[in-house]
Amino acid sequence: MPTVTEFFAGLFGNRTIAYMVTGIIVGTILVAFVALSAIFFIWLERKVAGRIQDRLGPTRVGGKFGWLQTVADGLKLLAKEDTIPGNADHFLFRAGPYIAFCGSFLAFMALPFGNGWVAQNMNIAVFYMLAVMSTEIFGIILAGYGSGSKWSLFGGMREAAQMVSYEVPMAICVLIPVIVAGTMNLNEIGNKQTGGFWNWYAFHDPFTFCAFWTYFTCATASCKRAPFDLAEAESELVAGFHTEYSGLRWSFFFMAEYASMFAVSGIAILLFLGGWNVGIFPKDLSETFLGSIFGNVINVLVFIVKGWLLVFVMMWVRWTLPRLRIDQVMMTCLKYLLPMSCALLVLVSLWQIVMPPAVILYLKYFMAVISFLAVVLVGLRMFLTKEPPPMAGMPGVWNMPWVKRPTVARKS
Amino acid sequence: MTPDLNHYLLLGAVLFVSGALCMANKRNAIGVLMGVELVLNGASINFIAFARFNPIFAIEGQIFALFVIVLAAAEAAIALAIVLNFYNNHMTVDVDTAEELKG
Amino acid sequence: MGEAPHGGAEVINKNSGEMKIDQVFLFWIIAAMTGLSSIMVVVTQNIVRAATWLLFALGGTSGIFFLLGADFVGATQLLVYVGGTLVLVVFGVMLTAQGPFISMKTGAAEWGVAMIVGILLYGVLAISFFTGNPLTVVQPNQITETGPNTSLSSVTLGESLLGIEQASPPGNWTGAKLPANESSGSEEIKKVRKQVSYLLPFEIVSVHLLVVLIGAAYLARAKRRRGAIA
Amino acid sequence: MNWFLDVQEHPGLLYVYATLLPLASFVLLLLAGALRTALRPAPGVSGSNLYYLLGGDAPLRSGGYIATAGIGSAFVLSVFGFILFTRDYNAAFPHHDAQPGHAAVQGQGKTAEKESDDKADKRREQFDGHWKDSFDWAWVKTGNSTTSAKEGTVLKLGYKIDHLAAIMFLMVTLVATLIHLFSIGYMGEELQPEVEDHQVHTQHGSLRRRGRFGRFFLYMSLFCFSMLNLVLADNLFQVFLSWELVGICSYLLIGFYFERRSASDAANKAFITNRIGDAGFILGLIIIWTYVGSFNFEDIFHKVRAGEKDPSNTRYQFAGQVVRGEKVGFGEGTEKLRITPDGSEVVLFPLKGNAENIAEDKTVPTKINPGAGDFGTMPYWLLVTAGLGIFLGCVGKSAQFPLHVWLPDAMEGPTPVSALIHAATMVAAGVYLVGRCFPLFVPESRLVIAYTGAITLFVAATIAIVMTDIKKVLAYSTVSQLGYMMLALGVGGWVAGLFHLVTHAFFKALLFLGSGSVIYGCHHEQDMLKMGGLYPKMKITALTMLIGVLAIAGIPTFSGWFSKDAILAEALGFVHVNRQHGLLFLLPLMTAGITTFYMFRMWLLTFTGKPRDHHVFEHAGESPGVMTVPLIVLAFFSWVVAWGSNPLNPEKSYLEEQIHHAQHLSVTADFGMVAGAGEAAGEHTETVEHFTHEYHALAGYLALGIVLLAIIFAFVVYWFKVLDPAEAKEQFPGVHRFLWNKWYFDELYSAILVRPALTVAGWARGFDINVIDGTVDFLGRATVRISSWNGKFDLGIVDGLVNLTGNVIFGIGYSFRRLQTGYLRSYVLFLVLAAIGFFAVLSYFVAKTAAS
Repeated sequence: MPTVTEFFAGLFGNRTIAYMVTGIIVGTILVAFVALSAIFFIWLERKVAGRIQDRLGPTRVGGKFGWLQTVADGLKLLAKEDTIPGNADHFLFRAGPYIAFCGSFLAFMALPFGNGWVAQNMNIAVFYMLAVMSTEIFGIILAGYGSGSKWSLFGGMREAAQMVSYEVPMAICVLIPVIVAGTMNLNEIGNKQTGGFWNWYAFHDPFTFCAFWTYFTCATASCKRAPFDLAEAESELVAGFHTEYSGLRWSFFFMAEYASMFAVSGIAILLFLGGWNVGIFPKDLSETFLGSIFGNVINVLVFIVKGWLLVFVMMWVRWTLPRLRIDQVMMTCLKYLLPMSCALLVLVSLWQIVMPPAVILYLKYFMAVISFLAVVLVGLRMFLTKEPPPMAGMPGVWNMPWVKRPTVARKS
Repeated sequence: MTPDLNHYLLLGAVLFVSGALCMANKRNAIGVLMGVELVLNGASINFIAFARFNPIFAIEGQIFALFVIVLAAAEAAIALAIVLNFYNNHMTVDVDTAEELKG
Repeated sequence: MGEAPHGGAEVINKNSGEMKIDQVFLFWIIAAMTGLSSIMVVVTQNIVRAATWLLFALGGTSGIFFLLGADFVGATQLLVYVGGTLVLVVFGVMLTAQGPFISMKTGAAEWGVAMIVGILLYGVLAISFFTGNPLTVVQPNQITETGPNTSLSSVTLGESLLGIEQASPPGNWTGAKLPANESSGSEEIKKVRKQVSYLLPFEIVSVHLLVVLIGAAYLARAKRRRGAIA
Repeated sequence: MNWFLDVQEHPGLLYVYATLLPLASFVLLLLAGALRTALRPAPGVSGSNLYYLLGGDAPLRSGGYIATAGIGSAFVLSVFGFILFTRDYNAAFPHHDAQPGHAAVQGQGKTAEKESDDKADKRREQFDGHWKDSFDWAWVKTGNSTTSAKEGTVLKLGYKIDHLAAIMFLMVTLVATLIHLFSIGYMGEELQPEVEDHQVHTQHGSLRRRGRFGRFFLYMSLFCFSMLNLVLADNLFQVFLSWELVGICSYLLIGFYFERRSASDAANKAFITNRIGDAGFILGLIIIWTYVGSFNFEDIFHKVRAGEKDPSNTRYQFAGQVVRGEKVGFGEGTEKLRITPDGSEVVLFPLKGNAENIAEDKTVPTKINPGAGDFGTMPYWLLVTAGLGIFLGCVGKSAQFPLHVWLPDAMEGPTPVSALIHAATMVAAGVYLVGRCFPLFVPESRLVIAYTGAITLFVAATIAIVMTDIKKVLAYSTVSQLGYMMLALGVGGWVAGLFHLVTHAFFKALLFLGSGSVIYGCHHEQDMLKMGGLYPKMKITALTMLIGVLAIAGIPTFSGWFSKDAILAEALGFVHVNRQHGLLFLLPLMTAGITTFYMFRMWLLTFTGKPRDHHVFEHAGESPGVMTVPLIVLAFFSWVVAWGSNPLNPEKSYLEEQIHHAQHLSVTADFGMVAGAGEAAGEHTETVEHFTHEYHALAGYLALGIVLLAIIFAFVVYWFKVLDPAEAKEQFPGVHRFLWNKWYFDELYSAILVRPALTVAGWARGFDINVIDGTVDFLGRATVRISSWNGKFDLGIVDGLVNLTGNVIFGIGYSFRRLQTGYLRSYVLFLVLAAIGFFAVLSYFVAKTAAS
């Protein structure tokens, strides 16, 4: 399959222009995806938060489910006055959001959405993504410092300390599937998990299984999502590093946050959860009768759905768990996650060397099936429960039709 | 103009000279540290450029650049520790206050 | 470059003849950004702004690395420098700042002297580049496109760091013998190449890093300030 | 150490132990005394417990017990040693028992003789191993022989036991033990914390000092050790060491009351006089060391005397002397005697007579056989000199004329010291050494010895007549008796002289201790003229002293009778052969009478008659048992010590027999000597020995007659008072004054020695003050002047140059100092500049190289 660049090179007859056009097109697609994702995520977050908090969330804007709520918010933000505090360092204040967003966005450059559908296929894609996402910290710090506000500064410093710390176990957890796969090329890693879902690296052995949860915890923290959102702890620091921001600059931070959420989720999916593979077909869809393009379109859809699922899990966690104290955050990282990840790294290497192939094979099946059954059981338990939740019947509650609405016994 | 080795070297020289001037001109100790980083980066650019433009150094160049990065990280850590001590002792990070060796 | 490179007239890259990349555009953008940023680091008086410019300079450097096909080094540069060292530097700034946006001015005379010296130094370096460059053996038009298939594999890099000889491309500085079946490169390169193994330096650097970090932690530990704050 | 303890293999070590025991007690007392002194608190302050344990302010009596125990143990060891030694000797030399006193057995078959010789050699070897040993003590580095312990370059310590040493050990330890015992009583008042010395007057009255009981016994122990070591020694060097130790001990003990001017003077006198003698001794030592290369007695004797068994040794009369050697041709018309102890040759100088027989140029001694025995060549005159030198030492030590002057003054010491010095130790040392070194004395030397003894005995005896101090009488009697011994040795009566030494030790110790008892009883009154009639007051003392007097007078059955008769017989035998030396018999014969007279005079004056000083008499009393018991023991020994199988036969003395064995063992055997010196006259067939035996009875009768006359005379004068000594004094004032002033010896020495010495010293002092001091002062002033110039030069020019250099460098440094701004940034700038310079230079040279 010729690459897009070659296609344009043939079209224009000039490689330089072909490169530029390719870059513009790919960049536009990615930016659009990130922005639209952000819009969707903000809406989703509101809805999830509402449901988890027994509310309805946005309901009105755009008709059903309030699906235009985020667009309306965006319009409001665009129209808002771009204020800069007098005490601020203007240059830094302005640069902060862009740097943060750039850091998140650049990560998408190496993220394959489908088999071979990647902006830049790199040997070290996963490493590159980690590296690029780490630059996001700097934007946060600059925002915190440049605002000239002590709340912002506190938030920035907390963010810096937290992210620098959590990057270490996260990187080590990333190394675990990389060791299993033998490459850092995300495209190859995804290709290696083709076939049944028992081929996903999360089920490869107990350590990758543990590494998945460890990685997801670290990823949550590095996206400064609750319960690790110390940087913007509103009960303590007003709004943390973006206290002084408003308007579009503020929205850039949120775009960066949601972008990085999807990015780390994408990494998790590619490394642990089979990437764009559905998990039930023996071959990659792009290599089947569907053809490379159509198959890949399905792959991309599968990938995005998977990513959204993980982002949904992050939201679910956010609105479920209370926020930790900063010392607890650091302790969790340095005293538990870091040693754990190191141990996993060593053990997974030993597993590769020591274990007989039969054990590796059958344990894979076993774990995959058990996990699948667990998910199925939880789902059934969730949807098939006969007992209504305590709040059932209250207004606005998502009604499951097969659950009998209880009659509220009134004392007469 | 197609960039050849000398262009990369000149870019490295820019970084190097900037770093040296940064060391010479910044009164802030951390500024001096930044100068050091710039100097090291200039050297790294040279290494990588040599690695690219001379197959004999294909591996060495990259590995030396890696070493430079690692050592720079170590240097930054220790230098910051020194700066903190300096600050503890002088209540400032102005390197001009450290003139005990003045002749 | 006016003269032909010394000694390597027939040296041919393994990948030469394949797809070539026209790097001019990207090179000039990134080089300009890097150079300007580094100059701005010098010029800026505010230390945090200088750090920001430094960020751009370092990021630009990593871009140069990517451009030169050193993906791994570039990513490392980003991860270690931008994500680690620079944050550390800013930490340092904030831990030692006495007030907001502190700046320490440098005298005009010093600026003048430094400028002269800097220009001199740059001149000397430039002259030394152009007066003779025996190290260039690959012409720019022989540089291949970067990408997963053409750039130096990080696996190769890691294996040479681990000292796996069969996987290591030969080098000429470590003295290991070239295996007889090694077929990469021309005969002339084979003559001068020898195998490399960087396991020991790798270990030394690792231990050095550990020692330095412990030492830094010891040096920077909290202790009572000497003398009362006047 | 095993060697040291192996008494079974080396029974001679018993004597070594006996020697070391007094040394041990000396060390013990020294340490205890030092400790006590160190712990002594300041007045009014209480001292440590240890201080009071050591006696506190008052000396402990146990010091005396320790010393007495030491020397007493030594006596016990000596007894055992003597028994073992005689048994061993009788086993080793069986046929000498049959004919004691004969050096060699003649007249047996040749084969038998050879066999017995072999056996005798073996036995002799074994015997020597038992009783003789030595070990290296110090190497004297001669020439380049530093590595090997070559014979002749090593000083050895060793012991050699023969009968003489064994008997001396018995005598010395017994007498010393008794004297120690006596001293515990006699020195009792030294036990007080404070002793008042009435003879020393200070401005605060009599001197008051601490008691010195321990110190006294300290000195005594060292004294005994020195004497025993002297007897023990098998070499001259060890003898010399002990000799000097004895000297210093006598010095310390004579000067025991050193606060008294007289005592310290006496000590000095004794010491200085002995120096004169020791000078001669050292001279002798030097000669012997130079020419013999060994101090071992046997080595010396072997080398200066030919072996008895050497067939080449025949006796020759040569130049008026008898020598042994082989006559060999010595050029035309002359002859040379070769004495071949080691194949070396000795050229004897003609001392008198046929000097014309030897060419002048041949008289120079030449070393003929350099090699192993290259010390064998000794000119005869050096042999004479060495002998006389050693004898001079003995003269000093044994107080012989003309160095006898110190002994009477030595009476200033405590009386037990006098007893010890006079009887057993110091003066005996001289005689003992003469006996020990007898083979060194050639006939000329012996003649000198004999005449010295004769003069001494006569002079001393005459002085003793007029002395009134009881101790001085005894002192001169000692001198006189020592003269007898020397005389005996000089005339060849080796056995007789040493025999007399032993017997004399007993009765002289008895007499001195007796006099000490008298003095103690009379509260330190020593003048006989103030005594008298003391017999009822102190019967034991009087009777024991009477035994001593009888013994010294030579009354039959008393020990002195045996020995004095032997001496007189020897003298008579010698005189019979050498008629020209008649005085050598007449003087001792007369003196025997004089001795008897003054000894009886002493006893009668002291114990009989009426008390002349009632004060003294009333306070007089018998001494305590600790003093009388030694007297009784000594009296017993003074009587019976010389008895043999028949106490009435003076030639049958067991003691004399034993000394005879010693003569065979140590003096005559293998050294080419026989006892009698009468051969000097060339009488080969009629030896002095022969005459000695022949005239023994005659001499005895003569002596006895004179002694009896003297006793009668003494009784006539001092008992019946027929003659008044005061009248005699008035009748012969000159004689009396002459004798009273001790023949003016002290005055003579003062005139010819002391005064010239003082005068010369005065001149020297003047020279010192005027010339030497003046020169030194001048040099000093000149130096100061030059130094001041030098100082100016130093300050002005040298320092100026140095300062200039320093200032210049300082200036340069000061100007360069500004480059060190201390600013980190400027250093960086300099660094960059240096890099630029470096690159510039480098590129210049690169371009130049490329261009060429």
